[in-house]
Amino acid sequence: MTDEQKKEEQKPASPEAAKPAAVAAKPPAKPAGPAPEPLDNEQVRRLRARFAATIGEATLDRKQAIVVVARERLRDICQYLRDEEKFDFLTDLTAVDWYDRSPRFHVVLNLYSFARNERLRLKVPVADSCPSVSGLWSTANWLERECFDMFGIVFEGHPSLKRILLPDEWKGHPLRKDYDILKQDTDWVRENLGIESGQ
Amino acid sequence: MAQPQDISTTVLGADEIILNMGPQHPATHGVLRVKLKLDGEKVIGSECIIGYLHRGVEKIGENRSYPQFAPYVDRTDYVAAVSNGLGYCEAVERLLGVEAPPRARWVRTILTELQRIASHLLWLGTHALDIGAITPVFYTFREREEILKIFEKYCGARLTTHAFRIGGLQYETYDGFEEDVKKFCRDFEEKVDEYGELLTENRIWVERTRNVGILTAQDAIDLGVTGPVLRGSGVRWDIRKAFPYAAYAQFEFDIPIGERGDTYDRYLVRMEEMRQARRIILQAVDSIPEGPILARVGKVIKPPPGEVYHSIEAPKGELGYYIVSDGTIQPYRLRIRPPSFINLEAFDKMVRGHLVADVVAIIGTLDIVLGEVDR
Amino acid sequence: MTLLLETLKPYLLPLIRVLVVFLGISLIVAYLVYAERKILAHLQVRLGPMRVGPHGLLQPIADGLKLLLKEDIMPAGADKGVFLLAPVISVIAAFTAFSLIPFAPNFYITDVNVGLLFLIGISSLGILGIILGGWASNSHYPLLGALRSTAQLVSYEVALGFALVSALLLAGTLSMVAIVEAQQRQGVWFVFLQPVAFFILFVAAIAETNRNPFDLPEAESELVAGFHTEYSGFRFSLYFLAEYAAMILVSSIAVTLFLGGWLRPFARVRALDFLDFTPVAVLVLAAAWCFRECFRYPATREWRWQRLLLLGLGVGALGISAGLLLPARFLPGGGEGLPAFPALTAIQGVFWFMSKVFLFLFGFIWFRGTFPRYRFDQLMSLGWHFMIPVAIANVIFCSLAIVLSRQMGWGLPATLWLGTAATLLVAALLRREKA
Amino acid sequence: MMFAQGSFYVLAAVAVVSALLVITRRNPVHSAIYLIVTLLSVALLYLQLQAEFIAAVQIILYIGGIMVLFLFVIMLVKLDVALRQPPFNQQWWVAGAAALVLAVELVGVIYLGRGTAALPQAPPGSLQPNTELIGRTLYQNYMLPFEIASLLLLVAMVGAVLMARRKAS
Repeated sequence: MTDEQKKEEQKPASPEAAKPAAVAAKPPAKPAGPAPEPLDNEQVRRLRARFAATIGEATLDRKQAIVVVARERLRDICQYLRDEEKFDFLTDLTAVDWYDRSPRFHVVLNLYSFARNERLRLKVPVADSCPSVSGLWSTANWLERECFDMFGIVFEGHPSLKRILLPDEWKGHPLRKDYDILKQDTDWVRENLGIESGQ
Repeated sequence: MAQPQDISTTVLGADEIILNMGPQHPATHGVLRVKLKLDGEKVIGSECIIGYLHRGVEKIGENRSYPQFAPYVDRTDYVAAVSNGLGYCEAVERLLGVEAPPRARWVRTILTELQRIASHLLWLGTHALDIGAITPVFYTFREREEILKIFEKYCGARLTTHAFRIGGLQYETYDGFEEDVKKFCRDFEEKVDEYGELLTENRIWVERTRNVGILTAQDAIDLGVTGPVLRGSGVRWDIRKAFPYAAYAQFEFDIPIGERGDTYDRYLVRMEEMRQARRIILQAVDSIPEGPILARVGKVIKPPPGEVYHSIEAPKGELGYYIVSDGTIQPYRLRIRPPSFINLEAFDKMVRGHLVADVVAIIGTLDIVLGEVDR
Repeated sequence: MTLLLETLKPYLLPLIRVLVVFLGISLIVAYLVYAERKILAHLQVRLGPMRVGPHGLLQPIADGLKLLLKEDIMPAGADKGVFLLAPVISVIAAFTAFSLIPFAPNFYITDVNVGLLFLIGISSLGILGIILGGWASNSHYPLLGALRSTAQLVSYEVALGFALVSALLLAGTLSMVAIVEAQQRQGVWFVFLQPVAFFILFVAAIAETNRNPFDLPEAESELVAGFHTEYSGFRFSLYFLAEYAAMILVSSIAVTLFLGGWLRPFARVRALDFLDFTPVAVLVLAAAWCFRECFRYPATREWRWQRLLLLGLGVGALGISAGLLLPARFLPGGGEGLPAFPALTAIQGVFWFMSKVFLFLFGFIWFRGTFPRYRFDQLMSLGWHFMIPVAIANVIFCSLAIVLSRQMGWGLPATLWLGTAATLLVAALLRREKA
Repeated sequence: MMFAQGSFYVLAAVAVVSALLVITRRNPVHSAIYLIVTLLSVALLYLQLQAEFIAAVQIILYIGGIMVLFLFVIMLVKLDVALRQPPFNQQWWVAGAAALVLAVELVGVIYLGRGTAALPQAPPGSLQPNTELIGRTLYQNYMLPFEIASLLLLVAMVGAVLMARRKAS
């Protein structure tokens, strides 16, 4: 375990920890609004026992279980969850851009278990690359491509990581927070559509 | 079209043809483009090229306030706008920690189930048209029209309805709403049987759909497909039962499933879903409770920080909204889990080894809407 | 001058007939398209063409003009000569074949003693138009369409040929006129003696004309428009013309062989002779409809032309029916040796022939509105594994039946029905094997 | 008679010219089209000889059947390769000379024998229905050779299928 790895593991905790503080600073709009609370059930304990420090904070937000995991062992954790905890269905895979934090992105995996009728959300803090889970769930193939397309997160081990919704030659990743809503790849538009600008 | 010289490179089974279907093709249901690798007429590989209708709906969501964004979701799956609206409104309500009053939930259920029938009718018509039966499409549009008329009377719009508001409904039901819905249900029962008579027992229809595009339950789960496609593969899973929302917990209905996971099973599943939807509507319309239609959500919708994933059983499959709030009036991140997009991913698996004619059958059976695939 | 007239005289009458048939078929094709749109529309709870003329009656003319005026586009990589030639081949093949069809005992262009063989031969030339057009377009969809088309036509021609042979066995001749006369002589239409052959002919005819449920070569949802995807304007309309002419042609063949050609139903039953007046009844009904519609149209200026047209049509129909009822004794010369209503008698053949053809065509259109489309391999398997074996079995059993009835002196119909029963048994076995 | 002779020469010329075009065109589809023209004009010649049955069979089998299959196969072949290859090999002039000699011989024989071997004249008016005649001849007088020929064809067919099968598997 090198220092660098340690640093990575600790990182996920910090933005999560920072969040309640930020809420407290602002006057809440509605006092009775739901707020995240820490989660500590059998499942999380089993996870922690098995993957130790790679499992970060576990919370319950709006009655939905969220576990932060480190990117290093993501694939092992997913394999374990799929095969032994029976979370056999990857509902969704997406990302959130926390542009002022480090690491910058959260890759969010939404798992579902038919056997237990439960959902589990994994959050993986990543800087710019994340291990691919497309070997575990085929559905991750396109979802990871979309994530790459929209956020520029590289999924290591993906069979054919290329853009899916935007044209292959497009520059920029539109769902990043620093990509303005009016922004576009003007060169591409000029070259391929023959117009100056859509706006 | 591909380059002219491609044709001449085809020597008796030695080389394959690359056939480009779409984005302008009569059977790709919009601007789907499929590149097919053919050996004769047999498909040996495929690639879906999508994004022609990408409008950056998720990006727009991050730049609009919560109520402002509601009309946008109507335009993802634009043939099932009511369902989209329900999913979004409930997701935001859950983020806020409020629940719509019972009357609103009942009306939402009725309208959403009507929308399910409308969406399935559109699917049935176009699917049959793709397989060469040109008549059912007119019949199904006739019934769909009745549903759209109810929508129009209720909220003034037919297609992109924006029927619901965060916290409940904006409009009270109009006078005669119940009668209209009941009349539709009364007429619809024999109509759906009529479509069945045209197709279910039709030998050609059965031959064209049986054992075409088989998706085993294992594959279906692996590929993440949802909705009728998943149920057609024999997985009895429906969010209306698994995580009841709106008022579904109050009603009795069955979840039809298929056995073989082929196109014919998916056809039967959707046909039965229409009947079940009618059953739900009839139960709901008889028991609409009195009361307010809008919960107290405040003038400015400003959910506390946190996140929520809420999904509903849209006509196409699991339609999920993953919303991250940072405590402002705009979502920090708004992700739509599009059932069409993920179901379309199964296309390649389903189409391999089949003929070109089956490709259109499989596109049809997936029931995709490009507005939702591309968002 | 008289010499010239004398030399031309033997050619004059056939020429006029050719002209009449050609124009007649073109007109029927145009209105067949109209009928198809109308019938399909009413099957599909809509109205169909309603704008051009009353009830869209002038729509075919508008469509024809539109197609003529459209730009003729040729793909860049197309093989020019072949591309231009292909639709012409199709049209020529489709129209030439009509020269052998006996529309009435007194109205046909020519009668050859191998007429039926020629008919099959000429109509099989039409395939060349399709296959060359598909190839010359230099594009994937037309090529696939042409390939499908060829395989389909060649396969179903076999079944069609065997079905025809079954009818020939009964008629004992290849001449189209003689076949109808044989039915007249035997007093029964061959469809009642050879139902299986008729059924096979019907199915094969649908396949031969690329109609639903066998319309794969131009399956819109799969191959966009099949072999004529790249054709536009006039050249497209040539293909269109050929296709619908082919429909009429196969219907005519079926009618001639199995439905007694120009013969009136129950031609031998004197008690039903009043059926001879059916043409008049049809015309009067049509006139009545015209007048009713004429009065139902709003009496405003913008509908004036429509109402006038309807009125004209109604009056025309009445006039024709009056002409048909013109008794012979009013004719110059007192109508010696003429039937009581010469005009009515003269059109009997054509009337019944065309009525049966339309019945057939209605079947085509009805099928189109009802059935989904077969897949290519299913179509082939149906053709080779079912239709052809059944057709062969039918030929064998029926020739056996004919021989038996000749040798043993059994009644022909009963023996043939026995043969048919044997064929049906074979068919049932084949189906079970498949399932 | 004038008309008949004129049309004979026209048809014969068309047949010969298009036959030449069949072997000189580089594009196999064009060759096939010219072959169809040849076959068609030969069929018309049969018709002129009042051999309707043969004419009809010529059209059905050769044009409607065989040529369609020809085209079918040609479409699947690499055309650009065929276009680049020289249409004749190096011995083409030997073959040409041989053909020329043969033609001269044929013309000579017909010319020399014009007095001794008169060509049979078709009787005026229509013949007996020759379809029936052919049927009688084939199935009564020459039953055995006919059946042997059909057996041979069957063998050829089975052989072809077998060869195709083996290659595929």
